[in-house]
Amino acid sequence: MTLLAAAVTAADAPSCYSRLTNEWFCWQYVQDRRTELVDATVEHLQITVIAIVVSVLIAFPLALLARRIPRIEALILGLATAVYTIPSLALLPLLVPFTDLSRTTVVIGLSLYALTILVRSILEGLRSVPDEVRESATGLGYGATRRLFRVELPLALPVMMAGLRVATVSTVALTTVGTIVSYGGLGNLISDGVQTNFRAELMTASIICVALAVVLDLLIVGSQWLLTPWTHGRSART
Amino acid sequence: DLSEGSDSPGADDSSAAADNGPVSISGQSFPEAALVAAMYDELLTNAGYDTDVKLVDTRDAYMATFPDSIDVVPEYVGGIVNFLNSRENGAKAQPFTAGDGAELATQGADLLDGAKITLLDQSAATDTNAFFVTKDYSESEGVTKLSDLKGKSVVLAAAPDCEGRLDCEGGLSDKYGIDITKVLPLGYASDQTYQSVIKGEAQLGETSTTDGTLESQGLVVLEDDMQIQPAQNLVPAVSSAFLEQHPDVADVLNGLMAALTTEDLTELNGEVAVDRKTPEEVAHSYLESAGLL
Amino acid sequence: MDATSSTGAQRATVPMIRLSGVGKTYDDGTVAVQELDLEIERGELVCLVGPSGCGKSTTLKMINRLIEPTTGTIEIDGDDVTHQDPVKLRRSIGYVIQQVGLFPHQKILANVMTVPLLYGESKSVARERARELLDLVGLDPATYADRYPHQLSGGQQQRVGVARALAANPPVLLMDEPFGAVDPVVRTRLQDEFLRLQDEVGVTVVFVTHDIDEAVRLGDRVAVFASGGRLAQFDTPARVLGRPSDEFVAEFVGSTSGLRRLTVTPLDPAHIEPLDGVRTGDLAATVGTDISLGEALAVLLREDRGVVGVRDGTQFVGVLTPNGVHRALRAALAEMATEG
Amino acid sequence: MDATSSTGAQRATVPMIRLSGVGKTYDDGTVAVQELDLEIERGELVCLVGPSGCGKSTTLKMINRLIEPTTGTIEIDGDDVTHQDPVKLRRSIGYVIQQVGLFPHQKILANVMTVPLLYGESKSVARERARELLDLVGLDPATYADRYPHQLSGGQQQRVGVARALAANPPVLLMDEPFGAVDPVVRTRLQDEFLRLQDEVGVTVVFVTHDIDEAVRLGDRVAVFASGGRLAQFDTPARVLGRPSDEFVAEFVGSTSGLRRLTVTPLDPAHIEPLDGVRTGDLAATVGTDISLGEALAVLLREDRGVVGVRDGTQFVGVLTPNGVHRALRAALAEMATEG
Amino acid sequence: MTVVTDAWDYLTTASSWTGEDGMLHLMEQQLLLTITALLVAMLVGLPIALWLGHIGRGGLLAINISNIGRAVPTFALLALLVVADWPGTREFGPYGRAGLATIIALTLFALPPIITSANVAIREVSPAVRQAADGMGMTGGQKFWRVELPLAAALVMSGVRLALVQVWATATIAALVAGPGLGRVITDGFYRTNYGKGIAGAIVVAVVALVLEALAAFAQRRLDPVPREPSPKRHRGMSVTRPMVAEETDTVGH
Ligand SMILES: Nc1ncnc2c1ncn2[C@@H]1O[C@H](COP(=O)(O)OP(=O)(O)OP(=O)(O)O)[C@@H](O)[C@H]1O
Ligand SMILES: Nc1ncnc2c1ncn2[C@@H]1O[C@H](COP(=O)(O)OP(=O)(O)OP(=O)(O)O)[C@@H](O)[C@H]1O
Ligand SMILES: [Mg+2]
Ligand SMILES: [Mg+2]
Repeated sequence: MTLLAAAVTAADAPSCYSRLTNEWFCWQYVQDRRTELVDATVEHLQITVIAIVVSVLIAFPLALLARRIPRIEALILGLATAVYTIPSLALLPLLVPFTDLSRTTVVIGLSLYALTILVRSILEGLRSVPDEVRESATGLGYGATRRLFRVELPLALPVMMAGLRVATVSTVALTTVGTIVSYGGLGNLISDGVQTNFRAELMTASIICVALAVVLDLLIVGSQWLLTPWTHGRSART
Repeated sequence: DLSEGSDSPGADDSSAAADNGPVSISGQSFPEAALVAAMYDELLTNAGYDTDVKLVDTRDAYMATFPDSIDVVPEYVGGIVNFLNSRENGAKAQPFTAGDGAELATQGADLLDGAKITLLDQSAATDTNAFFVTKDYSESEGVTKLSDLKGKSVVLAAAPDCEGRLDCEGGLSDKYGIDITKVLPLGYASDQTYQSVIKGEAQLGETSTTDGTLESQGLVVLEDDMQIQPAQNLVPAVSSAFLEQHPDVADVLNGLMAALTTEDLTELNGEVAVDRKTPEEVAHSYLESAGLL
Repeated sequence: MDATSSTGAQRATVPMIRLSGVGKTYDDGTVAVQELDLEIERGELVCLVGPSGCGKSTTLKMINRLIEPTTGTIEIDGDDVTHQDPVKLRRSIGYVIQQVGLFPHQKILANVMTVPLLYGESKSVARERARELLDLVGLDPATYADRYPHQLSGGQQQRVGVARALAANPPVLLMDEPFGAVDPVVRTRLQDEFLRLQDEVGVTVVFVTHDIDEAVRLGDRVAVFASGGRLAQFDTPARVLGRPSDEFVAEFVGSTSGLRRLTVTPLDPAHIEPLDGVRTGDLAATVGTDISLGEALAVLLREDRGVVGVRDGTQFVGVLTPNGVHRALRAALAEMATEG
Repeated sequence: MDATSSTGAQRATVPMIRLSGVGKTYDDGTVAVQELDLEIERGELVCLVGPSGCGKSTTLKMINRLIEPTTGTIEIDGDDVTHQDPVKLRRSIGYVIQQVGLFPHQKILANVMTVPLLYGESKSVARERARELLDLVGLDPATYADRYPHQLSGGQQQRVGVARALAANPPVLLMDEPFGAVDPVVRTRLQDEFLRLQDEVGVTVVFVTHDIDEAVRLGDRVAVFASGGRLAQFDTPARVLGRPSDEFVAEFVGSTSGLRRLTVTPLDPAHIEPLDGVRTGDLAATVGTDISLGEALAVLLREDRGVVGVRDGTQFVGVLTPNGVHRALRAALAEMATEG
Repeated sequence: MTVVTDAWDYLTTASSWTGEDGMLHLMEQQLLLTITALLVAMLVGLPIALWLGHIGRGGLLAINISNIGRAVPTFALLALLVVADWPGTREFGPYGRAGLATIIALTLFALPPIITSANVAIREVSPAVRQAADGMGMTGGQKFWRVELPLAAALVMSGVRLALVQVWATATIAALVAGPGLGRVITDGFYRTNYGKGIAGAIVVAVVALVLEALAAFAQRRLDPVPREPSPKRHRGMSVTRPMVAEETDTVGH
């Protein structure tokens, strides 16, 4: 039935997304390809979220290591920057022989990219902990680990979360390059849109991409608000 | 209505057939490859396989794991053989240029064996490189075949890998004696390539012989009268190991290969490219009308 | 058991804190403390005073090993601190930091509960203790327990810092300018409260301040540091004021040290005149026998009657007149002269 | 010409700074200052004291319009400041900020030169002036001119702040706890220098401090603020100490205000005893006639002779003994009594 | 691992570097592209961000908007611009094919870090210093030029530095629309099964990025008007954010 209906409309007048009209914004497209769009969005979201989580899990020990051994801080930051500058066009194909055409490949690539931002912001967050607070914690008899988890990390949260926001938003955009190995979420649509001059597809996928970023950003801001109750309502004072 | 719509029309039937286990299909993501991959997908699903399709931008991407974790790829005979050739013998290796599909397959047999890849039956349908100019150019310059361009200076819009290749820039320069001043790497049969020629930035563009949109864009294909294109018959490339375990795959896909013609392909491409039907839709209606389901 | 009892036996003789030949040179060559010897008895309150940058904070932090001395040894209760686990050591030493250093992410009650919880106290015990301590430092738990540090004024924050340091009932308390950010009225009250508290708890206190008045008021003994971490004088407040050991101390305790001396000279019964002829109703103000000459003089000067009653408990013991003060002053002078 | 001369005529009668009914309520509803009336005469040094958060800084900043009052008017030299361009206004008012606020990216000399340069002085003139001022606040230009602020101690930074504010020779100077971070010795010296300076330059000063001692020592008059920005008393130091207007002021000036009063009571010739029989060689110490009773007493108490010489210029005029101090105290008491 | 030796061969062959399509020329093109995009982003972003920081309002909004803009994949944006009627693929001076489109896409990509750090930098100038400037009668302009900007310079520069490295690395996408730059080497390599060449291209891009990073770090240090001993508190990294917690806790109680 659907097929037939689609065929009929196609015969009557070209839909707003046919190559003949090729409009940028086309609701018909969204309706006809709803499943495809939903699937791509879900995949996009999954890849982004997993990549960020993995990256955070790696960034933490790295940042802590860099802090404990100042001499390797520059090394770790330098490496992270170097990784960032490897074009994804080169990085992903290089990973394929090891990890196949798989979600894992994309996740690894994206995690590496996010690492640069995350390691730096975790370090900066920890540095932003006021010295006197750190000193008083030590003076009260906090061991290093307990001090880290009870005092320093909570206080570093605002700065770390700012880094997480940047990393997340960038990763949403970067996930699209996963199309190189067929796991690009919305990137698959964007790439197809570019190749076949499919304006509605290109535009719609890009818009969803931005919307996804906004939603994730808001979620992070929201959870930061919940996690840092002590910062509420303190900005007015001078 | 989703399941009987675009997604996987054969899903309903698969429960009836035997459960043959998983098969992973990969291929390039340009429309024609996607279309053929969709046909494979539906046929194999219908035959009781649990399919998984991964479309990627470049051949390199899937060749990195084919035939290890990829089982079936919709290929072009010249494409796969020459790819294996340059991978095995280096980027500067002399490519195969035979114009006949069977001959090419024979020439590449060692490479295919070495790579543990088996080619099934070749289809009559073929999709080779073709070169086009605008109608205006063709008329004003009196050009209808490539040899008419001998000695002329042109800019070529083509795939990124065109430069130096015998079936592309290399052949055009050396065999046809065309003075190619510049190659714009804008893609194979891509919109950018068309636009570039239409706007006059390039005079000559690379496309595929099965692209049905040329005429409507005011473009004409020039005849390859000196035969620089190797045969590019559609052919299923299958992992030899997989084929050993699942010999029935050959029957399923060979049926399709026997049915497909270049005209079919051109028309179906048009449906995807112009009407923007999804490859799955187009594949399904073709398979039905061809009685393959 | 053995170890404990031998420590018990030592208790009487071993000072609570002993610094011997302690010195600290920072990496950049700054000599913060030089060859410092200091013995602090059990239950004593010692004030370290001196100009800014003279090494007071450095000395304090060496005691709880926030800074490692470059030379010398520091013993607490007879044990060399360098042989102790710093984290354990610090748990037995309360520490009030110069910049307050409350945990901004914890509410006031949680801040004070921190140390008992570190010790493994149960939450409910810790909470009870924290409430008590907030009360003790004059912050009503009902009002303040659930606030965050930034919702308190500077002075209130400092009091929370003191409460937090006391929460573990530590035998030793290190305080680095704990009342610095507080205005004089509140500071006086805090000092009073703190003296009472220290009396009650019997804790040994090392108290850093740059305010000589505060040092004189609080300290059982006062250590005056000169720039470069030299210990210029270590003596009772009266002697530091009355007999500065050198020019530097004399200048530091200031030109008005005579007046300060009044604040540490107790009211002597010898200077009180009998009550004869004076009716208690005539006395607008009375003072106790336990106040200092300075305070008595202050009351006297404020009163327009020229006479103030002196009471021991509820019993009037006499009156103080300007003449009495005069005699007291002379006596103080005479005492100094014999000391000299 | 006309305008100038009419201003000139007013000079004698118009106070330098007049606040009438000034109030400030912050956006969040905090009432920082209430209905404040204050008149400050030309060349006067007025100290604002009060507990933390009572609105002292707010008042100060309203004078140079860093904060706009919500009610009332402020006049400087008879002109309503709200009708003036704030930038111009501020150039005629020196301002020493509570948090020092030196420009961290400029060297000390450049910091002090900032204001003259803003006025369009030439670089060489500005540099000369800046060097003079650094000298004046006790920082040797040779040592400090080329340092950055972070290379100075807190107290030194504050002094640079004072120098910077004075650089433009402003007729009015607002100072917000300018000596807060300085240790007592240096503070006393700075206060002395500043008093001399102010005497010399004749600038009108509004000086915020939370230290009543400092206020009493420096101020021609002292304005005591209560919490919530209420002006509790505005009077001479002697009267603020001697006749606190209410309970709050009494508590704030403290229980030892009698002693403070000594510091503001001049040495009266009436209390000096004749030189008879005393040989000047016997006098270990001498004091001038211009010192306060308190200072004289301090010297007296420190000396073990029980007698101190008094000199007017180079001429000995007598000796001060504890008896004399006694008489002086009585006189002070008597004076208070008649005032009351 | 023949790719490694291939890459090494490619890098050590003189002809890879010289000529119209040699890496030197491509590098030059990409540098031109990067620097132009960066300059345009600075011209557009800095005034807005600094001004909003100066007046102390709207900064957060600007940061958030520009940040969300980052979610548009640069490649998609470039494709959109190239496909559109304007700027399309037209040649643009020395920038070559689709130069304008590429510059626009890269500029938009460079904006967020520049805007964020410039705005934060100005807002972070200590209120005490700001008040001192007001108090001595500086005009808004004088305060900005003499106090706020010099103090913010280092952090502003750190945003520019981050943008520089990111734009440089991203500029390789110009190859996808037949634009200039080293991206060409990479796509060439990977599209022609010449991994060695592709990797060589990637290595050159990464090395130049590190050199640029080092240069920018040097410039950043030079711009910091307050010379100080290296302390871990200072900002050295490619930071987008800046600790603001410490400052906030300091202000309590006034
Ligand atoms: N980490 C350090 N590196 C180098 N010098 C230091 C360091 N910490 C402190 N100093 C220097 O050591 C000296 C003593 O410092 P300390 O903090 O002990 O002084 P303080 O007496 O507590 O002064 P304040 O009254 O200002 O708190 C000072 O000259 C100071 O500049
Ligand atoms: N921007 C503001 N918004 C709201 N309330 C404010 C603001 N600035 C100051 N206050 C409040 O106004 C009151 C007066 O503040 P002000 O800074 O004038 O006090 P102060 O007398 O100078 O105190 P301190 O001795 O601590 O400097 C305080 O209660 C303070 O919390
Ligand atoms: Mg200290
Ligand atoms: Mg103030």
